[in-house]
This record gives sequence, structure tokens and C-alpha cells, in this order.
Amino acid sequence: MTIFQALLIALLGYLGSIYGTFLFGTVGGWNLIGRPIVAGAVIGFIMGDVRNGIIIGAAIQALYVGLVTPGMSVPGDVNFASYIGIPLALASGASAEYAVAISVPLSLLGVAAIYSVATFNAVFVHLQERWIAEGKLKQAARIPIYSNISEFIVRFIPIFAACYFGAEFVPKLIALIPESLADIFQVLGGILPAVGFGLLIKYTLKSNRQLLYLLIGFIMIAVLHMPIVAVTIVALFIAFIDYQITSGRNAD
Amino acid sequence: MTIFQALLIALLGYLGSIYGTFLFGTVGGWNLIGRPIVAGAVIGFIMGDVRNGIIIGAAIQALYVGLVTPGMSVPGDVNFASYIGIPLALASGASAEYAVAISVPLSLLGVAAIYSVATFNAVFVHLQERWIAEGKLKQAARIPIYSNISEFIVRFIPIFAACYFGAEFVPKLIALIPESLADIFQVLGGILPAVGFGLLIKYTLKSNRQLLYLLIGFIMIAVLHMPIVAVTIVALFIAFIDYQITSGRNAD
Amino acid sequence: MTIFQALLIALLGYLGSIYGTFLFGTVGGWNLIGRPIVAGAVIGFIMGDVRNGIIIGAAIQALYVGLVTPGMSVPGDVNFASYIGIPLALASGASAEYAVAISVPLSLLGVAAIYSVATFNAVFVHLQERWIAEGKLKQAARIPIYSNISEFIVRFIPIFAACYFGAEFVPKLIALIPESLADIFQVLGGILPAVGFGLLIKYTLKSNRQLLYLLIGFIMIAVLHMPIVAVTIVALFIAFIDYQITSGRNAD
Amino acid sequence: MAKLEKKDIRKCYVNWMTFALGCQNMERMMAPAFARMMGLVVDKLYDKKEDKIKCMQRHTQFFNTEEAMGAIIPGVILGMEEKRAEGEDIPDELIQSTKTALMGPFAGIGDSLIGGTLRPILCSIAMGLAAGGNLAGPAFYCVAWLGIIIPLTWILFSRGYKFGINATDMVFAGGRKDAITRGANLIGLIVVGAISAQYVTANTGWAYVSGDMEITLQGILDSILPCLLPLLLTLLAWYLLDKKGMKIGKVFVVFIVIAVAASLTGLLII
Amino acid sequence: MAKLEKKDIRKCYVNWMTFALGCQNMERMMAPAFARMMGLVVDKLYDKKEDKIKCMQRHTQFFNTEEAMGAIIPGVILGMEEKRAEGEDIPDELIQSTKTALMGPFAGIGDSLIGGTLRPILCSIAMGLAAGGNLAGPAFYCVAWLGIIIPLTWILFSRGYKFGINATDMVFAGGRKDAITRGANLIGLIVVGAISAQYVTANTGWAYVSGDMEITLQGILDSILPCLLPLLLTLLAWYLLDKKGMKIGKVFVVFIVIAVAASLTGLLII
Amino acid sequence: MAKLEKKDIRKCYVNWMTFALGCQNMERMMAPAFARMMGLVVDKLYDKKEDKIKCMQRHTQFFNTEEAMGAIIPGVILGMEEKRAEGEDIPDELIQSTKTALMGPFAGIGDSLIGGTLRPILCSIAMGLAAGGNLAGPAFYCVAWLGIIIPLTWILFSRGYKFGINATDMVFAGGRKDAITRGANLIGLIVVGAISAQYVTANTGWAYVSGDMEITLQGILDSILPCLLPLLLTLLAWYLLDKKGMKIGKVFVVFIVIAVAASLTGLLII
Ligand SMILES: OC[C@H]1O[C@H](O)[C@@H](O)[C@@H](O)[C@@H]1O
Ligand SMILES: OC[C@H]1O[C@H](O)[C@@H](O)[C@@H](O)[C@@H]1O
Ligand SMILES: OC[C@H]1O[C@H](O)[C@@H](O)[C@@H](O)[C@@H]1O
Repeated sequence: MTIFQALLIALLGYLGSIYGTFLFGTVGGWNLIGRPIVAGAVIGFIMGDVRNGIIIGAAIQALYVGLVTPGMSVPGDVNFASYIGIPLALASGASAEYAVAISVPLSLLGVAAIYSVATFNAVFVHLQERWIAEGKLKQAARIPIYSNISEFIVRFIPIFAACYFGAEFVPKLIALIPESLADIFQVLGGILPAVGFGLLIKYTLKSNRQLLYLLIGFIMIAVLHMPIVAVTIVALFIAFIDYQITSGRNAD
Repeated sequence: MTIFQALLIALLGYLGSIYGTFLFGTVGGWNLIGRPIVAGAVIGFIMGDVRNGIIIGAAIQALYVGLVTPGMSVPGDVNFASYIGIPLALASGASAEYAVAISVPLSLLGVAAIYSVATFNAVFVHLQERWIAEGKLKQAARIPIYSNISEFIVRFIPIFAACYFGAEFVPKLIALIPESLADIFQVLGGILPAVGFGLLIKYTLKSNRQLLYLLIGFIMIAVLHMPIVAVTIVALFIAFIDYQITSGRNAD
Repeated sequence: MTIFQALLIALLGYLGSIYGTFLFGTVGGWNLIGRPIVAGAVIGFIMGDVRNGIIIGAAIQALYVGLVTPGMSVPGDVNFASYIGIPLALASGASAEYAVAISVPLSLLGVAAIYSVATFNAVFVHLQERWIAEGKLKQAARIPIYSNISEFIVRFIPIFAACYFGAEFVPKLIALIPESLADIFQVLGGILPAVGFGLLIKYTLKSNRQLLYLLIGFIMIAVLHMPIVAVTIVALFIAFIDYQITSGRNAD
Repeated sequence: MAKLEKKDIRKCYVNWMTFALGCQNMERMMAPAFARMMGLVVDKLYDKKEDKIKCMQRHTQFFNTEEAMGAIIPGVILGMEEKRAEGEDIPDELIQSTKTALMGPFAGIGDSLIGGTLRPILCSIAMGLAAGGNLAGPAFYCVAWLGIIIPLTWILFSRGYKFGINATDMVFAGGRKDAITRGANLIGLIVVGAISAQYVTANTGWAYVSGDMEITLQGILDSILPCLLPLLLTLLAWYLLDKKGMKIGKVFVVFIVIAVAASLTGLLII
Repeated sequence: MAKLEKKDIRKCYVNWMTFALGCQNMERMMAPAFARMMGLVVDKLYDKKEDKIKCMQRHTQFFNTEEAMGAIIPGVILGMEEKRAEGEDIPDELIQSTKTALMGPFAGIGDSLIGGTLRPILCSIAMGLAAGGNLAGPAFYCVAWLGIIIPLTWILFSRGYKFGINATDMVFAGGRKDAITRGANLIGLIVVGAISAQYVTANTGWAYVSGDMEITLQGILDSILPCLLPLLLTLLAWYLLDKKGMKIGKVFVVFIVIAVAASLTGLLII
Repeated sequence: MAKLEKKDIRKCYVNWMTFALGCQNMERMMAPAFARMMGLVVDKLYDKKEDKIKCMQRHTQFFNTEEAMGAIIPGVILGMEEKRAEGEDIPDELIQSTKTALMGPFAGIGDSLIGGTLRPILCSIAMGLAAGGNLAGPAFYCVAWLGIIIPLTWILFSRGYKFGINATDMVFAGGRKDAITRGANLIGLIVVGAISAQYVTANTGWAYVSGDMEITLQGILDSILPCLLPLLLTLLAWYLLDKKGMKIGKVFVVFIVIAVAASLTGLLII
């Protein structure tokens, strides 16, 4: 891979990461070029093999199609999996299966990166607060721009290094992760969203009794296997009934 | 077939058509001798082969067992299918399969007949209105009797002709309908009830928000596959809850 | 079987019967040592074969795992089935299948015993009433102790007799029950709980309209096959909504 | 002093059932049958010609319902008209609004419970009994259908009538009528939603095929919400009829065009 | 100055649990156990013989509930009786109506949650663990059952008692008690409807066979509403007991007759 | 005289979408992005430095939502801040409480409808279309995603803004805002309950094996209530965060410990 290709891929990897902002936030970043299937096409284009890029991207996409990140709970990170996994597979002429196989450990590294950034960014929070207090308002407003530096570091550098310093280096690094950890991380990925949902509940629940609403939603999926659109309709209906009760009259 | 048999079948065909009135309306007409399974027995009796009449009738019935005609949306017409299809099959000694096969084009002709009548009947509406304005009240009240003439014409004549002029004539007529139309008409039959339901909704809905009730009913069938009796019970329950809300107190 | 073993089993059988009180009522009686699986262990211990006792007990338990007795509707009695069936099977070295086979007629005898006791106990009710009126309050309070005598008689004696007088006697007795009765009793066992539920409804329903709530619960099981825990959650939710309506304001 | 006798009520009932669909038309649907029914008793209700004419004119307006469950409506209106004729203060608008309020819900309930439930059940049983050409099939259907539908419609009509004549005593205008209308309304909406999922059929045939793999649009729609197309078509019809104010005949034409276009392009298949 | 000490409450609890079903009878069901419980504390509550007698007589009336979940009721009543003995103005009717209001709902909830859910779950686990005659099965059941049921019933009883003694402060007659009764009521009705679908079994064996084709009545009933017969039988029992005022013994006889007749004619099969 | 022009609103919208997750952190989550957005217009709103500082300080508090559906919230707040700057009496607390009231519900609704529904549907279609390396897959995704998400978020933001500036006219403090908050709240809770059943995965591997027979704990749990473990874990997280007041970072640690322990003991398996 040429240095130029590696630099370009690393840049795009940063732009498509969860906290990268410069492609209209998550609209063009995390949710667009951050999707493995799109990343596959883009990386394939850079490396001159769009077709295989898409095939590998789609395979990785399948692993993460149901990924949600409620309240900072990130059960997996598609970024390294895509921007390291796909180039390496393409460069080495490896199959989609290989990319999928290394995507799990890469995702773990990605999760670690996410939490490092989210922890470090507290520094920016306090800086912003201080600047506001000091009346440096323009500067304070620029904090979310400055704070890109942390995400840039944890994304650009590893992706560039992995792409440029080659295919034989990364698998070795991955092999360092003890085999037995894999299970643990998958269990963790399964239960981690609970924390995010817990946070959403914390900021939504007004009284313990309202847990009943939560349970009704839960039953609609867990017991009745309703599609989420149907759940949302029922939720609207319940809110409508509630509105009629609360407003003490019929609303239509 | 004797002329007498053909006349009798044509008369019954008219009486059992959707807008024929003289057998206590739809009670004894459309919903009784109009049902293919009953028509089969009756035609079989006239033609001296009750057993085969019933077998053919039941086969046609199976096609139309779930026929509803909300708000003048008639996805199929069982009348020609029964009163032309069964006699022809019996007369020619053909199988139930034959009757079923020609019932689809016959049903289309029937649908055309229905919409012709419903369009033409506007004449009677305006006549009634004029007579009332002129004070000819007795006459005006007799309009729904007079208006039978249109239904009589589109039912009695074709049925009689088909039965009397024979089995070789009708299939030729049917063959005139281009093959490719069949698909279109089946698709049409599938979506046509939507218009009828749309009309019912128009006269039931009091505000856009009430669409939620519609959707709840929809979900109970589409997603939860509940039998309609259970849906009706839930509907009663929701209406009961609503009554308690509206009346501002508990109702029991 | 020694007379001592037989006496002990008969005593335990009485204590674990539905109206036996001396093991903290149903807590330690009917619902604890009254369960076939527990009875199997206990009888096995007495007869020196815990392992087979448990195996036979579990087999009988399987028949009665879903036994409810709403409002005195007892579709089956596990007591004779356990305390006669298990000892006989153990004593004769018979298989669990044998114990299961005779458990049906034994259960019928048990049901007869239950209704005899519940009918006879009216005597105690009137005695208690008289004593209260006469001011013999201490004695009146002791009625539920005294009334154990009827349950003792219908449980202790048959169990002791069956265990002590042996394995060849009981099957003969059972054979006296006409074969054709089996079906009837199973049908009866199926529909009998309806009476109990009818009684519960009688004391719960405040108006005919409230039958709707009953039907909603019914639909949740019959149509939607929800587990009862989910039904209970929905019931709580409905009661909560009702509370908001009744109290005329939102409750949370 | 009631103006109508038992036999008048019966006559009205018979004529309603007989002629409900007898002059069915694109413009006012069942209105002629309604007017006829009033015409049969208008002489008993009013003395002055002018009043008679006005009474009948009231009922030439658009009316449509399912004739069996909806038999309650001519019953109610008959009762109200009688009270009105007796001098009670029942304004024209109240009569009109009562008809309009009830016809929709009862059409929905009737189409779903009679046409969509009772009739198919009886027919299915009859088809089973008719196996091998057995007369028991049609015989069962005739007995069961008549045995259910005649008492049912008569009860609905006559109860409706009684409800109607007691109208004013029960502060008809507000209270109870509103509650009943509203209840019927909600039930009607729910069952119409339900049967439109059951009776409108629309499946798309569009699919993307590439090698062995096939991705069907219908599969995607089903994963979002089953029966989504029937629902959208129903809402479209409602939108055209209600929000766009299209005549029903025109909407039929629109749907024919849709069927032709969608069938030819394979967008909709059977 | 409360008249009852902690140990009295405990004694009442133990005696309720012990004797609830101890004098079960067709006429008043659990009434003797209730009267006994009051008899244990009546000397502490009242001084005059006359008052003591009246107190016990209050509790010889019909009473039936599920003994475990329903343990809340003797708790509540004990509290109310104590308050009454202390001079609060709690009329007889309020005590009686509270018992009647609560016994039905808690019977339904208890039969469904204890008899219909908790016990079968524990038994099923125990049966699994017992495979091959393993003592772990019965041992698990004993520990789990006692570990759940004793704390649960004690909490219900003692909370009920506290609720009862605070009765008048909370404007017991109206407000909160009514809300709780009503809530319990609705929940009771819903779960009774649910478990009657689960625990009443009735399948009809009637079928029409003609050649190869068989049409079963049960199939038709299932397409209308699954578990229709169990529902109808439950409603029949309720109708006889409530609307016809039949004694439960007589209703049992009716159901035996139904079972015999239906079984012999094949109307009902297993 | 509105202080903000159309182009300011657009600028705020673009900056919200761009930076929402740009300084994501464990302590205040999206607060820096909110403060930035206000910082862009603070000069137009206020003249006095002091007021500007106060305004920005109001928005350094904890804030978290799903950025797309939740785009309505910065919209609303922008409107309210403008009204306030124009001299309306909108207290600080009202602004703060509006943010807090809306962020939870819209996070739930957004995570479920955007992340849990829209994105997976579009991705699935794209994966289908991409079979064999077809560019149609990614192309479809890009067009569909942008074509839906940009109009949607802009509508939410700009409608929110309009709603916000009309706040006081509509007696914002009480009435309508409360109704909307409450409604969003209930919907949010229901969908969060739903997607936690869908996206939290926890299956226990414990089983009791004896000879041929195997009894799995997961089987028992499923018979009680499917997805019981995900539910309990979600409630545990909520309990720790809300009732115990734990920081989210610490709760993550707790869950990592659970995952390690449960995975090593086989209590949880994949
Ligand atoms: O749950 C709301 C919101 O929380 C955090 O801000 C992130 O994890 C977002 O991805 C998520 O949408
Ligand atoms: O939908 C109500 C009603 O509308 C029209 O009048 C006809 O199609 C009837 O068959 C139908 O019952
Ligand atoms: O139904 C409530 C209750 O009724 C009777 O008292 C007995 O059958 C109990 O077993 C049952 O719990």
C-alpha cells in the first residue's frame, strides 16, 4: 500500500468514527462512511478493487447491523473493524472471512478507544467551563472543534500504522489478545447496552410506577414479537389515551 | 336445457343478485340463494341433478367465501359465476373445475354489471327527489321497487341467454376477454376493498388522531393474527375505557 | 410393610392432605409433603428406598403439576395417589408406570373424600355458631382444630388399610370402578375448575360490564399465549390506567 | 299518544331490510330506501302535506351502512321522527347528525361481523357438510343464516326504535347518544382497521436478484410492518375520499388505474 | 394505645395460615378459621362479653380466598377490628364489605400466581432435578417453597394489619381503600379470565365425516375463538352461582351431569 | 422583533448535527455541543457580557439525547432562549427542566427508531443489493440515509424552534408543553422497554444434567418470562444509575465485572 493510500484511509477512518465531526457529524460520518458497507466501497475505490471492498464490507456489516449505542454503551465498534480490517484483507488478498475473523478483536480495540476518548474529553469540558466563566465565549464555543484531537489521535494513528506497516504486523498484535477473552467480550457486548438503556430510563422515568410502561414495551417485543413500528404505534395510542385522561376530556 | 328451466334459473339469478330485493332483500337474496352453495342445490334441483349442483356450488363457494363488499367495493361477483357457471357445467356434464375456471371471467362481467347498475340508478334518485318535491309521495316511496328494473335487465337477460343459447356460446364470449387481463383483475380484486374501507373510515373518523384506533385494529390482525371475535372484544374494551374517561368517572 | 411403617405413612398422608392443618396448614402440608415429589422422598425414606420413592413421586407429580383448586373445585386429588400409590408400588417392587396407572382411580377416591369432608364440615360450622351465641368463645375458636377429625378419618384409615392390608387388595378395589367411568372423570376433571372460577368471578365482579376485564385476560392466554407473568403485568397496567381515570388525575 | 302502531314498525322493518340495497347508487347509496321507509309512515305522522314533504326530503340525503347491523339506525330515526311529529323539539340537524354519526360505525361493525365473520363461518361449515354433494350443507346454511339474521335485525331495529322514541327524555342531544355514538365509532374504527388487514390484499413482486441471492421488497415491507401495502392503500382511498373530497366513482377509477399499472409492471402480483 | 402486641399479630398470622382450610365446608368455606383467629384476640380487644360475642359473630359469615396471597385480608381486618375496639367509629358494614371486596380478587390473584404459577414452576424444576431419583429435586422444592411462601405471607399479613390500623386516618371508607379494592378487583378479574383459559379443559369430539373429508366442531370453534368452550363453561358456572343464586354444591352436581352426558355422547372428549 | 434570522437557525441546526457527539464525554455527554450552539448566537441575543456568560453557562449542564430525533430539543431551547432574550419572563429553571424532560424520551425514541429500526432496515436492503460486490448496495444506502435523515432532522429542529418561540403564548409552563413532555415520556419508556428486549442479550448456560435428561435454567426462565435476564440487567443498570446515584463509568465497570465473572463461570454464555 502506498503511503498516500494509507493516509487517505486513515483520514476517512477518523472522519467516519463515532466522535469525528467533520462530515456533518454522524450524518455523513459514523452513520454513512462509518458503515462497513459504505466503507468497503470507499476503501475499495482507493485501493482499486471496489468489488471486493464491497463484498468484505457487506460481510462485516452483517455482524454489526443491529448495533445500537444507547447512552454511550458501545457493545462493539465498527470503525477499526472496517478501516483496518478491510484494507488489510484487500492488501493481502484475503477473503471476507478473514476480515470478519479479525473484526472481533479490532472491534474490542475500537471500544477501548471510544471509552478512552470519552474519559479524556472531560478535560475539554472543564476547559470550556473555565473559558465561559472568564468570558472567552468564542473560544469556549470552539471546544467541540478542538476536542476532535483526541478522536483523531486514537483513530488516525492506529489506522495509518496498521495499513502502512503492513499485514504481518496486525495479526501478531491481535494474537496477543488471549483467546479466552473472546467469550468474555461477547458476553460483555451482549449485556453492555443494558447500561445505556438504564441511563435512558433514568432520564425518562418520573416515578417508579412508570416502570409499568417500560414493561409493556418489553412484553410487546419479548412475548408478542411485534415489529418495532407496531410497538411505536401502540405506544402512541397509549400516550393518546393518557393524554385524554390527563386533560380530563376527550381529545378528538 | 328447456326454455322453462332457463327462465326459472334466470329469475332466481336475478332474485339472488346483490341489488335484487324481492326475497326480503339480501336476507333471502344475495346472502341466501345468492350463495353459490345454495344456488348449486337450487339449480341442481331444477336441472335434476342436486348432487352435482351442490358439488359445483361448493367449489365456487370456496373462491368467494371471504368476499366482503364494504362501501360498494365489489372485488368479485358470485352471481354470474353461480347462475351461469353452474347450469353450463351441469348441462355440459363438465366438472366442478370447469365451473371454477369460468367463474373468474364471469365474476368480472358481474362486477361490471354491478357498477353499471349503481351508476344508472342515479336516475331513480333524481326521480324520487323530484316526485317528493312535487308532493307525489306514494310514487316517490315506490322508487326502490321500480329501480329493480335495472338490476333485472343486467341479470335476467344475460343469465337466460347464457343458459338457453347454450354451452358453446359462453366460452367463446369468455375467450374474448384477453388472457393478460386476468392478472390485472385479480390484483384489482385484491385492492378494491380498500376503497370501501376508505369510505367507511371517511364516515367514521372524527379527527385525524382517531386513525390510531384504526391502526390498533390493524395491528391486531396484521401482527398478532387475532381472530376477529377477539378483536371485537378488545374494541369493546377500549370503547369502555374511553367511555370511562369521557364520562369522567368509573362506569361500573 | 410393618405396621409401624404403615401407621407413619398414614399419619403423614393425613398431615399432607388438603384440609389437614398441623404442618402450618397448607404451607407445610398440602403444598409441601403433599406434593408427590416430596411425598416420594419421605415414603421412600420410611420404606428404605429413597431413590425409587423419588422416581415414582416425580412421575405422579408430572400428572398433577398444573393442578389448581379454585373455589373448592378439585379436579384431582394428589393425596391418595401419592400416599397409597407410592407405598404400594415400592412394596411390590412395581414400576413408576404402575403407580401412575393407579393414581387416576385413587385420585377419584380422593376427590370423593374431599367433597365428603367439605359437606360434613357444615356440622362444625353450626356448632361454632351455636357456641359463640352461647358465649363459649374459647371452645368456638377451637372448632377448626376439632374439625380435623373428619379429614383424619377419610385420610388416615384408607391409607393405613391400603398400605397394611396390602398390594393385592387395592388393585381389586380399583378394578371395581367401571372402565367406562374413566373417560367421564377425565372430562369432569377438565371442566370442574370452571365452577371454581365461576365462584371467584361471583365475588369479584361488580357489574356485568366488568366481564370485559375477564375476557381481556382470557384473550391474553387463549389467543396470544402469553405467560401468566406477562398477563399479570398487563393487568397491573390496566389497573393503573383505571386508577388514573378514577382518581381523575395522572397518578405519577 | 304514539302515532305509530306495532304493525307500522314491523312494516318499516320489513321494507328497510327488503329495499336497503334495492336502489343502490353511486351518488346517495342507500338514501332511496330510507326515503321509502319514511314514505310508508309519513301519512300517519303528519297531517299537513308540507310537513310530509319536508319529512321525506330529510331522508333523501346520502346514507350508507351495512344493512343488517345498521338496521338499528332506521329504527332509531323512526323513533325520533315519531317524537318530532308528536311535537317534541327535535331539530332537523339532530336527526341528520344522528344518521351520519351512526352509519359509519355500523357499516364497519356490520361488514366485519356479518360479512367478514358470520357469513364465512356458516359458509365454511356448509361447505364441509356438503362434501360429496350432501344436501346437509346448503340446508344447514339456510337454517343457520335465517335463524340468526332475522331475529338479530329485528331486535336491532325495534330496540333502535324504542331508543329513538325515548330520545328526548334521555337528553338525547347530549349525554347518552353521544356516548353510544362515540363508542360505536371507536369500535367501528378498530374493526375496520382489522378487516382491512384481512380483506385488502396487495403483495409486491419487485425483487432484486443477483446470482443465487434474492431480496424481495415484500420481505422488507413485512419486516417493517406486515400488511403495510393494504394499510397504505386503505389510507390512500380514505385520503382521496375525505381529504381530497373525491367522489367514490372517481376513486374506483384511480384504483383501477393503479391495478392496471401495478399489475403490468409487476409492482403488485397475486 | 394499641391493644394488640407484636406477638398477638404473629399468633393470628400463624393461626390463619394453619387453619385457613382446616374446616373447609360447602356452606361458609373459610369462615370458621376467620372466626377462630378473632377468637384468639377477642379478650384483649373487648371487656364486655357482649362485645366479644358480637365481634366473633361478625366473622362467621361466608369467607373464601386463596390462603397465601389472601393472608393480607385477615391482616387488614385485624387492624380494623383493633381500631374499632379502641373506639374509632368503624361500622360493622365497613368491616364486612372490606372482607367481601377483597376476598374475590385475592382468591383470583392467589390461585393464579401461587397455585397456577409459583407452585408449577418450582415443581417443574424439582422434577428436573429429581431425574434418576436424585434427592436434589425434593430438597430444592422444600427450600424454595418455604423460603418464598413464609416471608411472602408474613409480609402480606403484617402490612395488611398496618394498613388496617391506619384505616380511619386515611379516610379508609372512601379514597385509598376503594382504589386498592378496585385495582385488586380488576387485576383479579383479568387473571381469573387468563387462568380459566389455562386450567379449564373442554374439547368437543363432534365431527361430520363424509368420505375422506372430516369437519370437526372443535376446529370451527377454534377458528371463532380458541378456548371458547372453557370460556362458556366458566361463564355458565358464574351465571348459575351469581345470577341464579345456586349453591356451589348444586353447581357441582350440574357440572357432573354435564360431564356424564357430554362424555357419553362424545360431545366432550379428553 | 425576532432577534434571530432564518440563517442563524440554519447555522445552529448545522452545528448541532455536526458537533452533537463531537466532545462526547463521561461527565456531561453532549453538553459541550449544546453550549457551542448557544455560543454561536449569544452575541445576537444579548448585549451585556454578563448575560451572554449566563446564557452559555446554562447550557454546560449534563445533556444527552439521540442526536437526530433529539434535534427537536436544541430547536425548542433556541426558541425559548430567544423569547427570553426578548424580555419574556422565562425562568432559568423552565429552560433547564424542558431540556431534562425531553432529552430522555427523545433518546429512547431516537435510539429505537433511528438506530434500532431505520438504520438496520436500510443496511439490510443495502447488504442485499450489494451481493457479488454490486455498487448498488452502498449507493442505495447513501441516498436513502441522507434523503431521510437530513429533511427529518431539519424539520424536527425548525419545528422545535417555532414551538419554542411560541412557548409563552401557549402558556408553555403548564399546559401544552407538559402534555407533550408527558406523551414523549411514555412513548420513550415503552420503546426503551421494547428495544432493551431486542438489544440486550443475556443467556445463561447453567443446566442440570443427569443421565439423558437436561434441565436448563434458561428454559425455566423463558417459561416464566422470555428475555427475563436482559430485563433484570437493564433494571439493575437503572437502579445503580438512578437509585444508587452511581456514575455511568462506574456502572460500566460493574457490568464488566459481571461479564467476566458470569462468562468464566458459564452463568452467561453467548
Ligand atoms: O442514547 C442516546 C445517545 O447516547 C449517547 O449520546 C450516544 O451513545 C448516542 O449514540 C446515543 O444515541
Ligand atoms: O360498507 C357498507 C355497505 O356499503 C354498501 O352499501 C354495500 O357495499 C354494502 O354491501 C356494504 O355493507
Ligand atoms: O379459589 C380460592 C380458594 O378456594 C377454596 O378455598 C380452595 O379451593 C382453595 O384452594 C382456593 O385457593
